[in-house]
Amino acid sequence: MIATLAVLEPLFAVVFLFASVLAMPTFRVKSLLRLYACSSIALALLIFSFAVRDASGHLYPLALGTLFVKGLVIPALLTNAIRRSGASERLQSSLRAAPSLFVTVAALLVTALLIQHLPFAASAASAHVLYLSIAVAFAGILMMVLRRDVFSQMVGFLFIENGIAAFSLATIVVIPVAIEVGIFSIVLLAVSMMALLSHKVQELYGTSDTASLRELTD
Amino acid sequence: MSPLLLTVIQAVLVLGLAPLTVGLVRWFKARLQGRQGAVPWLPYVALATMLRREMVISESTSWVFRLVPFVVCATGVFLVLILPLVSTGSALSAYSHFMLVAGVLALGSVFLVLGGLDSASAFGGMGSSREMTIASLVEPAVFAVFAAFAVASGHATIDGMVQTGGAALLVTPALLFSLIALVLIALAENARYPVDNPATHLELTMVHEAMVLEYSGPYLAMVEYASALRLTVFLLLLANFTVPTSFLFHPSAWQTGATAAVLVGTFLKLLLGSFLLALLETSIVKMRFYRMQEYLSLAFVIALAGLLLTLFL
Amino acid sequence: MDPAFLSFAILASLAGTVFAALVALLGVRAHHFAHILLAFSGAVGAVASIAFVVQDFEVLEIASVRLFFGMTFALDVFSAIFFAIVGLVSCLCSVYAIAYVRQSHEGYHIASLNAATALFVLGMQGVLLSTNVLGFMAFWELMSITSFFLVMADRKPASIKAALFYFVMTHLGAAAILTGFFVLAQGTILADFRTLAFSAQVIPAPALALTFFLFLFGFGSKAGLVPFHAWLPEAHPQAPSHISALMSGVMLKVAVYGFLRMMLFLIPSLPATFGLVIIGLGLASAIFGALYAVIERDIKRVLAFSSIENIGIIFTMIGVGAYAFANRLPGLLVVALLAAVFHCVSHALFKSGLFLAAGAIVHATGTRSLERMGGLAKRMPLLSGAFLVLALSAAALPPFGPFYGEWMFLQSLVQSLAAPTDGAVTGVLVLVLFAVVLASALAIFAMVKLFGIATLGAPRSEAAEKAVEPPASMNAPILLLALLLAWMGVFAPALVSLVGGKDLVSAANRLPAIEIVGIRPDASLVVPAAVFLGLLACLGLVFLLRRLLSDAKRERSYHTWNCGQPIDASMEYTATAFSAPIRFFFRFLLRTKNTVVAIPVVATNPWICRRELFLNLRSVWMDYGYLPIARTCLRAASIVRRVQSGSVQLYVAFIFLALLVTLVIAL
Amino acid sequence: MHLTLAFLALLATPLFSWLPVVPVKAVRGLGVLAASVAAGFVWTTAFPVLLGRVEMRSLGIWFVDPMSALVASLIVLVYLATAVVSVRYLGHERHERLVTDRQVRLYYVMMHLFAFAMLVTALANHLGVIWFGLEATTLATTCLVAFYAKDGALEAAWKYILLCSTGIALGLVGILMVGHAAAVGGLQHADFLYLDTLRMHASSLSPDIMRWAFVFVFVGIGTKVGFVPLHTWLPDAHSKTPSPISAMLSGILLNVAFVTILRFKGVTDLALGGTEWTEKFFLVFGILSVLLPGFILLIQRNYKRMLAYSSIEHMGLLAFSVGLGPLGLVPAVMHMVGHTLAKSALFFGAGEILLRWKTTKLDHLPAVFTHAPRTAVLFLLAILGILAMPGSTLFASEYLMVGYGINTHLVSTLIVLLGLSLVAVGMMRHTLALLFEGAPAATEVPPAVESVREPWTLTHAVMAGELALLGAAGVFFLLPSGLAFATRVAQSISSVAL
Repeated sequence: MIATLAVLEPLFAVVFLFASVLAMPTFRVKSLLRLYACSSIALALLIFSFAVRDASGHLYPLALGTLFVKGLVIPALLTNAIRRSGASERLQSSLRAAPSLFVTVAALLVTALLIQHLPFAASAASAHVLYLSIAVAFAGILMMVLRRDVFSQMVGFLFIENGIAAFSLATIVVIPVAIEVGIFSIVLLAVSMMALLSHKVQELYGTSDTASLRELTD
Repeated sequence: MSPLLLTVIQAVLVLGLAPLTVGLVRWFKARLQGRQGAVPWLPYVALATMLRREMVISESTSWVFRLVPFVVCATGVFLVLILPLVSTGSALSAYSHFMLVAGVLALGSVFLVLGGLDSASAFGGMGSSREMTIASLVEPAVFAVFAAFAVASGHATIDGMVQTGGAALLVTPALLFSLIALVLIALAENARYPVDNPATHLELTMVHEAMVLEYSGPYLAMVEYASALRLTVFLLLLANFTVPTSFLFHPSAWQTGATAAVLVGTFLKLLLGSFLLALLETSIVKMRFYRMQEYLSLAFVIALAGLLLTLFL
Repeated sequence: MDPAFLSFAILASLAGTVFAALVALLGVRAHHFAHILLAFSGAVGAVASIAFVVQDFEVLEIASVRLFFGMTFALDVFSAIFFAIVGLVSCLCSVYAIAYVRQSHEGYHIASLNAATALFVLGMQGVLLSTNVLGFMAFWELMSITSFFLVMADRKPASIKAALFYFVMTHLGAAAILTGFFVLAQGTILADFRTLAFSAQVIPAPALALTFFLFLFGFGSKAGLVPFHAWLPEAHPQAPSHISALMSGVMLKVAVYGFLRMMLFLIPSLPATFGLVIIGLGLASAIFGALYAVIERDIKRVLAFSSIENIGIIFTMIGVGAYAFANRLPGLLVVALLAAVFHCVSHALFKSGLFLAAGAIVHATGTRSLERMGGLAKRMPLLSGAFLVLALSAAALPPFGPFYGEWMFLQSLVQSLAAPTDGAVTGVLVLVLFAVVLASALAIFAMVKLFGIATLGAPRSEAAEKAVEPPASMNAPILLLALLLAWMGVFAPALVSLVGGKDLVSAANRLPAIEIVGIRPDASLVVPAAVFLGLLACLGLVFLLRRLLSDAKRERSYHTWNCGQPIDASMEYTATAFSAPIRFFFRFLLRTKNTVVAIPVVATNPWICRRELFLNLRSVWMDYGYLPIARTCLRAASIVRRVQSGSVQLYVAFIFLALLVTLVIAL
Repeated sequence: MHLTLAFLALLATPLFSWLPVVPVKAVRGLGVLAASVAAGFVWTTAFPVLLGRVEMRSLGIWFVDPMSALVASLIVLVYLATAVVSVRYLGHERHERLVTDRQVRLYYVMMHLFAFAMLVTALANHLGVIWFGLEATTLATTCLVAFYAKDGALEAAWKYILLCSTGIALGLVGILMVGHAAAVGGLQHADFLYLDTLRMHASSLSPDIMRWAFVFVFVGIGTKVGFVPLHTWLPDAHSKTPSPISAMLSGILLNVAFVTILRFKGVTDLALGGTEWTEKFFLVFGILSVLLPGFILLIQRNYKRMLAYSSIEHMGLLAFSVGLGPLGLVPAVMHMVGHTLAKSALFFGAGEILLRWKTTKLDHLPAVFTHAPRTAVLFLLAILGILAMPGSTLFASEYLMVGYGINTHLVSTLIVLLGLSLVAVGMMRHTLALLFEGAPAATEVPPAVESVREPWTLTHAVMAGELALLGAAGVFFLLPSGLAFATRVAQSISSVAL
């Protein structure tokens, strides 16, 4: 079982990365959330394979938690929030599909360059997971900067969260469980709060485009 | 001859001769212009009649109007007492510091201006504004002249300057510039020809006359007498600065007992001064008031030249 | 009086001021008591400091307070003179304020006004007494902020704008002084002036130059030196009159005290060029101040500009002192600084008197513009008499005190012209001589215009017509100040010795005509008392002669001669007309633009038309100095505000850009 | 023991105030009760440590040293003041039917959670718990920012949660890096992220990783503090929340985040063996944070946004003072105390003005002084306090700051002084316009409200209390004992002996 997992681990890593890369050019809400779900699932499996590899007991609940919360609960929560508020399926972005894809790829290259400078690249448990985490986080950032609607900002933030979870996996493999649960619950609460607010913005302003959210200037 | 006696003689002599100087100037001007002209001692008669005439005071004037003639006259008398006109080394000669003299002159002009303003008429206002402009813009030139003399003679009092002044003129020719500047200043201060026309009542040209327009009776007499005093003081001062000490008429000769000579000398200086003034007044025309800036800066530049030359030669 | 009693008196004066501030807060009922208390404490302070100076103790330890890290308040001869000015003027101003504030219809909030006045006086007294940096700065800020609130006491938009302008300048000035202190202290944060003096000896030349310019800006902006003066003619006229008297008369002197304290006691000898800088600024202030005082038409702005002119003369004297010290002319240094302090005292007296008189006139006529005054001498003989004496002293004319201040300075200048120094020094002294003389000549013009247009001739408005003599409690301080100036005229040498020139005043109570060099002073010894009596004697003589020679007592009152055309007040010369020649002669400096609008009376006939002259007295410094700076700040602000554009994407980009830039730079 | 009791009280009250059985009036009373109970407990634990009688007390994951004691007591003080002012503020709003009962309950629940989160962050010893606390404060305050759910409040809340969560996520990355450095450095698994153990074993942490970690933490948590390039959420959030809450936000939340960064600075300095490297950050961001608000305040016609920008400027001053050198911590401590007191008083005053005229724009306000003299005078005194006039704590702190600054970084201190002058001019200009110059087009309040003399409300009492404290602290810090107190607090957080 371990051997198969050892083989599958790079597969999970690749799925985890490409889910976020592909998310950039998709402008339909449902497919965006589906991509997010599979990237979280890939992350969960990755954690599971790490748990098996290092046989550190407390990673298993973490993998399960990620799978359940980030894989299922959050996408469900977001889809019903979007459906209830009646937001349009089509999401706006300041870049069309192809250019945003190229930008993301460029970002990946930059991260590859950045890795050499990282002081602790060598000592990380697995160098490739480190690269993964920073790449996904970077993609999340780009999504927040380039997209012009409320929901994709949130999804961008979620991708950053995934990246950081992977990063914690790469650096300190083990965090006391209580703290881990606390961080997890806070992230969940933050996302639900964002969903609620996006729903209210959609209701009050009628559109989910952030252009309407521009009056607060000096 | 005790210094106190010198001061008394000087006071009596100059106070007495003041109206005569004005008379002489008018007489010489008439003669030069081919007119017969009034007798030189006519001002005495005029002052006497004015003193007895009834005074007409405008309702809009205040107590300042009544105070002005007394202060203007007082400043004239004060100058006569402290300046070395007839003789140097008199009792009060220590107070003839050039800044004090300039200050008292300015005080006299200021009060005359206030008198002009109090009469609440456009003539008084115009005269006062012009007189004040001239009086204040002439100050730098006055300082330059007396600074030059002070540096040349080593004395800050005009009495000291006069004592060494005559000889100094020959030693430092630069003082000639200061002397010319002093002449220009005297013309400006006494409202004589290029600056102001003393004989006219045309509002555009009169400066001094406009201020005294509202005065009548004894007050007018006092103001007229004060301007006569100021003219005499300036003429005698100019003469003392130019006459070289070796000549008999120089006031310092008084100590050598040549009393008669000095008295005659003073009268001759007045005669010569008023003749030269009349000659000047008949030969040139009055300058437009708004060109006064050039006249006053000319006076200042000449005085400054005098000072710088004495300093650096 | 032994030192313990004197220090107790000074402490009592401070405590009285604080108590007056507290009492004033009780409300309108406590108005009289607060002012009487303030007057009393001011008087006690003045008397104690004069007694201290007369007995010429070295230093008087007042109190050492654990606050401000164990700070001592001390009084030495130098600060005692200024403490006396503060005490005297604040005493007179609070007596004046008793009637003035109640009757003024400006709608003051009386309780806060009185409290702020008391705190303002406390701030000034504190600055003079404190000998350590933190105490000096604390009281300096207290003085600035209370005077800021006093300028906007009537809460009108104009006074708020002026107060804000004043706030900007004082805030920058205070920052400059604080920085100057710290650069001088070289490390010790809580130094007192003695340690500052020692550490100043060793600091490098560029740091010394920086401190000098910081102090020059800090104290210069508070005193109203030219490039930093633009706030003064805006702020002083807006304040209530007794406050502008305090500000002009005394606060400017506290700034001069600060500057002198730095120049004399802290900064070691400076090269000659620094003296030239002070002279340059001083002369510019004197001439520009006098020029604007001549052409201004608002009575309090004339006085504000005349303050700038006098401050310019004081700074010129200090500059000449510094320049003389650098060029080894010890005699000129001593007399110049002496003349500066003497002029501070005389300016404090006549300027506060003039502002109080102006306040009374504005209160009576309801307007500040000279164009609508006139005829007040007839209606207010007492006030106009004192006003005349004050105006003549402000013009530095002979019989009164201030003349002798200027006399000492110019006399020493002329004497040192002959000194065998190199050409440049003589050139500078000649330039200073004539610039100061021109400034004081223009000052004479301004003061004559002020007195003449305000009080003489026919009243130009109904309010001036119905003006009536102000109440005795407002007149008394002004009359007292006029008497003081006359006293100064007679006992000038006593004041000179009081001010510190004890060895200079020769035995026979003559004015110091010390032998600087070159010109022998013997013949130029002047006894002011004799001059005063001489003038009075001549006046008496003339009065006697007039009585003797003219028996005509008959007088007939009639209207002014009008060559047939009935004249009224509108035909009288106004302030603008009176100053027209000077405005014309100095137009290249003043840049005043007057536009004449001609409206034809009858449409068909273009020749007969009603002309209106619009004269705007734009201040050169404001147009080319202050407004451009303000505009650039606002333009920068409008550029910077675009950072808050409202788009979330931009904000997120900001965070990551900041992260990336810090990563790149830091690692 | 007291701490756990304080936390229990802070957790229990939200539950009670949410239950419908408790009437709304009681909720407000309950709020004040809870605040005072929590204050009592925290102060009993904090004061002995503050006054130096007890050395540091580490109770498991809580850690009470002088600095955290000072911050905790400031938190609880502002929390108590806000609870009292909220009674008046919400009472008035409820009376005018502006808020529903449900909103009042939500307000109180979130306020207690907000205070609880801040206390956790201030007193926590474990980095994960600190991160948890910071994120909890963001979430609690988001509901409060979106309290009025209309005209911009929603936009402000949405931007607030988005930007702050992203920022704190970066902070988490930094924390993980520190954990990694600890792991590499050979610490036991159990106490990777405990601050005191990290300080003890700092030498074994590899400098390179700690540098990266510090950059991430500085920029991440710096977003919460509001340093300039990261400040964009602050003016919107602080001007849209109900005023008592923005008093807590501006007054104390920014300080809590700043102290968290100071803790990291301590650890990093020990790891790097010198303080210069970290001080460069504080210096650069400090100067930026003083200059930008300086310019914007010149043209800021909304008085609540003006106060928000003034908070950014004061955080910049704090950073600049820390950036001057180890000695710079002493004025920073004084400045923190002064700013908390003055800024919360100002926001309470702004609340009073908002209650009466319902607008924050200067162009629609009549002259406040004529209609509400009490609020105007207290607001003016608070403005003078914040502009460091003599007598306020900020005068003492800015005096010392400039003193250190001149000798170490002359040019940057001059720039900061110019920035301060800009701020002083901008704020004074708009305060005077607010208080004395009524805008011509001012929407007049109905005469009924106009004629009645302004009553002395709870807010005025709280403001007066805070100004008195400000003055007292101002005098205290000028005394030698005050300076010693500030040095002791600064020593506890500094890595170098002061």
